[in-house]
Amino acid sequence: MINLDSAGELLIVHIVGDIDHHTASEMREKIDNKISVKKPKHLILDFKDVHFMDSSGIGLVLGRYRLMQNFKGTVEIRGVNKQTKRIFELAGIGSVAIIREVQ
Amino acid sequence: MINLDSAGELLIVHIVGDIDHHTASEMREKIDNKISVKKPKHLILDFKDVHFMDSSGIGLVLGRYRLMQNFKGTVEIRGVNKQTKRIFELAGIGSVAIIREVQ
Amino acid sequence: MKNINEFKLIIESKGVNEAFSRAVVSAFVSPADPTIEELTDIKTAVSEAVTNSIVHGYKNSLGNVYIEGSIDENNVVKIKIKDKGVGIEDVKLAMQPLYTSGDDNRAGLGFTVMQSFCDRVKVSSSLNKGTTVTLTKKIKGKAL
Amino acid sequence: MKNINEFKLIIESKGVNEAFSRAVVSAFVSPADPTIEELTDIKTAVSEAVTNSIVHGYKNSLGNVYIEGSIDENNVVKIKIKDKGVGIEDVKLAMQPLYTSGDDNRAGLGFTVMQSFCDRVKVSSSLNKGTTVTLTKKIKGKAL
Ligand SMILES: Nc1ncnc2c1ncn2[C@@H]1O[C@H](COP(=O)(O)OP(=O)(O)O)[C@@H](O)[C@H]1O
Ligand SMILES: Nc1ncnc2c1ncn2[C@@H]1O[C@H](COP(=O)(O)OP(=O)(O)O)[C@@H](O)[C@H]1O
Repeated sequence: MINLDSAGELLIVHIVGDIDHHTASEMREKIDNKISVKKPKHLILDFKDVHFMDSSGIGLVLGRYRLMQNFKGTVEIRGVNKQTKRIFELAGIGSVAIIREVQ
Repeated sequence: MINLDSAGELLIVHIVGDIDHHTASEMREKIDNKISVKKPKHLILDFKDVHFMDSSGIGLVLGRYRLMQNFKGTVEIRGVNKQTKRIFELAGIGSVAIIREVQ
Repeated sequence: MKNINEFKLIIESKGVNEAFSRAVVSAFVSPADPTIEELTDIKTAVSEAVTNSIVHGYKNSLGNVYIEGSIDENNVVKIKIKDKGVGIEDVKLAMQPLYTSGDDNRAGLGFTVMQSFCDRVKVSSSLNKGTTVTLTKKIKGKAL
Repeated sequence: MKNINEFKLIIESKGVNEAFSRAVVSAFVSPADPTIEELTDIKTAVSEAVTNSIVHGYKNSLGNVYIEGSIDENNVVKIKIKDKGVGIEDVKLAMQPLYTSGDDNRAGLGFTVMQSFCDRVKVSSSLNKGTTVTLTKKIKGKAL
């Protein structure tokens, strides 16, 4: 599930549930629709309610990063827990997005 | 899992976890050991932390009832939820034990 | 009706697999968005049938239990539990409430529970060949 | 080492079964009392392999995915994920980090995830016959 929240140049995407190949495709579509309409300068992907994620989550972030690149936007990943962090680190996502862990 | 608590003529058995044929046999043994030693007048079986139970739970209660009968003790079932209640009702357990639902 | 999903599972007749089979069936049915009560009904019925295969069918010796599940476009869930154990001589008698061939830890209410928690329970068995129980239940699911 | 439990599961190559297979494996391993991290590692690796069978092996057409699991006396968990799909021409290449034959939603890191989350990953594949991935991981479990 995806909750979208946008204010000015900022789009906050709150992802809820497991991310795998199956669920990611629907999430992708919803996020990209919103990005195309809003053309935000900053995209925040909030992972605090993602309790499981496989490498499909990497594809999800990288794809959104590429889209945001088109109009020089930035991507931030928030609420990353121990497990999702390990996957992101494996992929070196830190070089394309700011990663913030859960407090 | 079984937690036992006894005071004078009262034995309180707090059952934790799913009750099926597999788990019931271990529970049975622990309860019966305590009953044989303590010979309580009143046995309370607390089901508030039982989230799943099949008909093995009926056998668990009836067997303890029979044991308590040997020395004219009574049995009370406590903390019964919607699902466990349905199983107990199916078996007419109300005629051998007092049933108290969760508040 | 066309099945929207199905699975086949083979497990061993070990007590720990009573909980395992409940968890499998529960995970299989979950995408249909059952109510907690519907899910518990199915888990309970499956637990009874799998336990019977282990306890009565194989009399606690080692054998395989075969579980097949399907869910169709109308949210009708079918779970088949099969063993190659001793079989049941008189199915009608076996299904009577309180009838048990087991020790006094068995209440003789397994079939009664299956019947009251499912829409349909089909039992076919042949002596020394084994027993197949088919449970059918329609999921109405959560109101939106 | 002697297995203390095992299962065989057949599922269809449908997206919803990625979550289903994770849940099955998770329920199977749970009695060994794994840490949350160990359990997540296994679920993640299984999710990668099952997804690969669905997405690459069967290219989103319908086929069966065969999952076999075992756990032995030393708490070594083995999960085998098999498909009868297109197979992999060059396994060594396929296992390279970032290599993918998929679209840009695939990161090419499935095998890398499996390898970093399991003790051992064995891949055998033959073209137009299918692919078998065997994941092995020892559970240390919770300290008492
Ligand atoms: N799979 C099976 N194989 C052999 N006998 C069975 C099987 N399932 C049920 N039975 C017979 O039917 C009887 C009634 O079963 P059930 O109503 O579940 O009660 P219980 O399991 O408590 O005995 C059993 O005691 C047994 O004799
Ligand atoms: N079961 C399979 N059947 C056919 N090809 C596969 C299978 N599993 C993996 N592959 C091949 O190996 C490549 C790398 O897989 P992987 O590391 O999981 O990354 P990804 O799934 O993101 O492409 C895939 O792109 C595909 O070409």
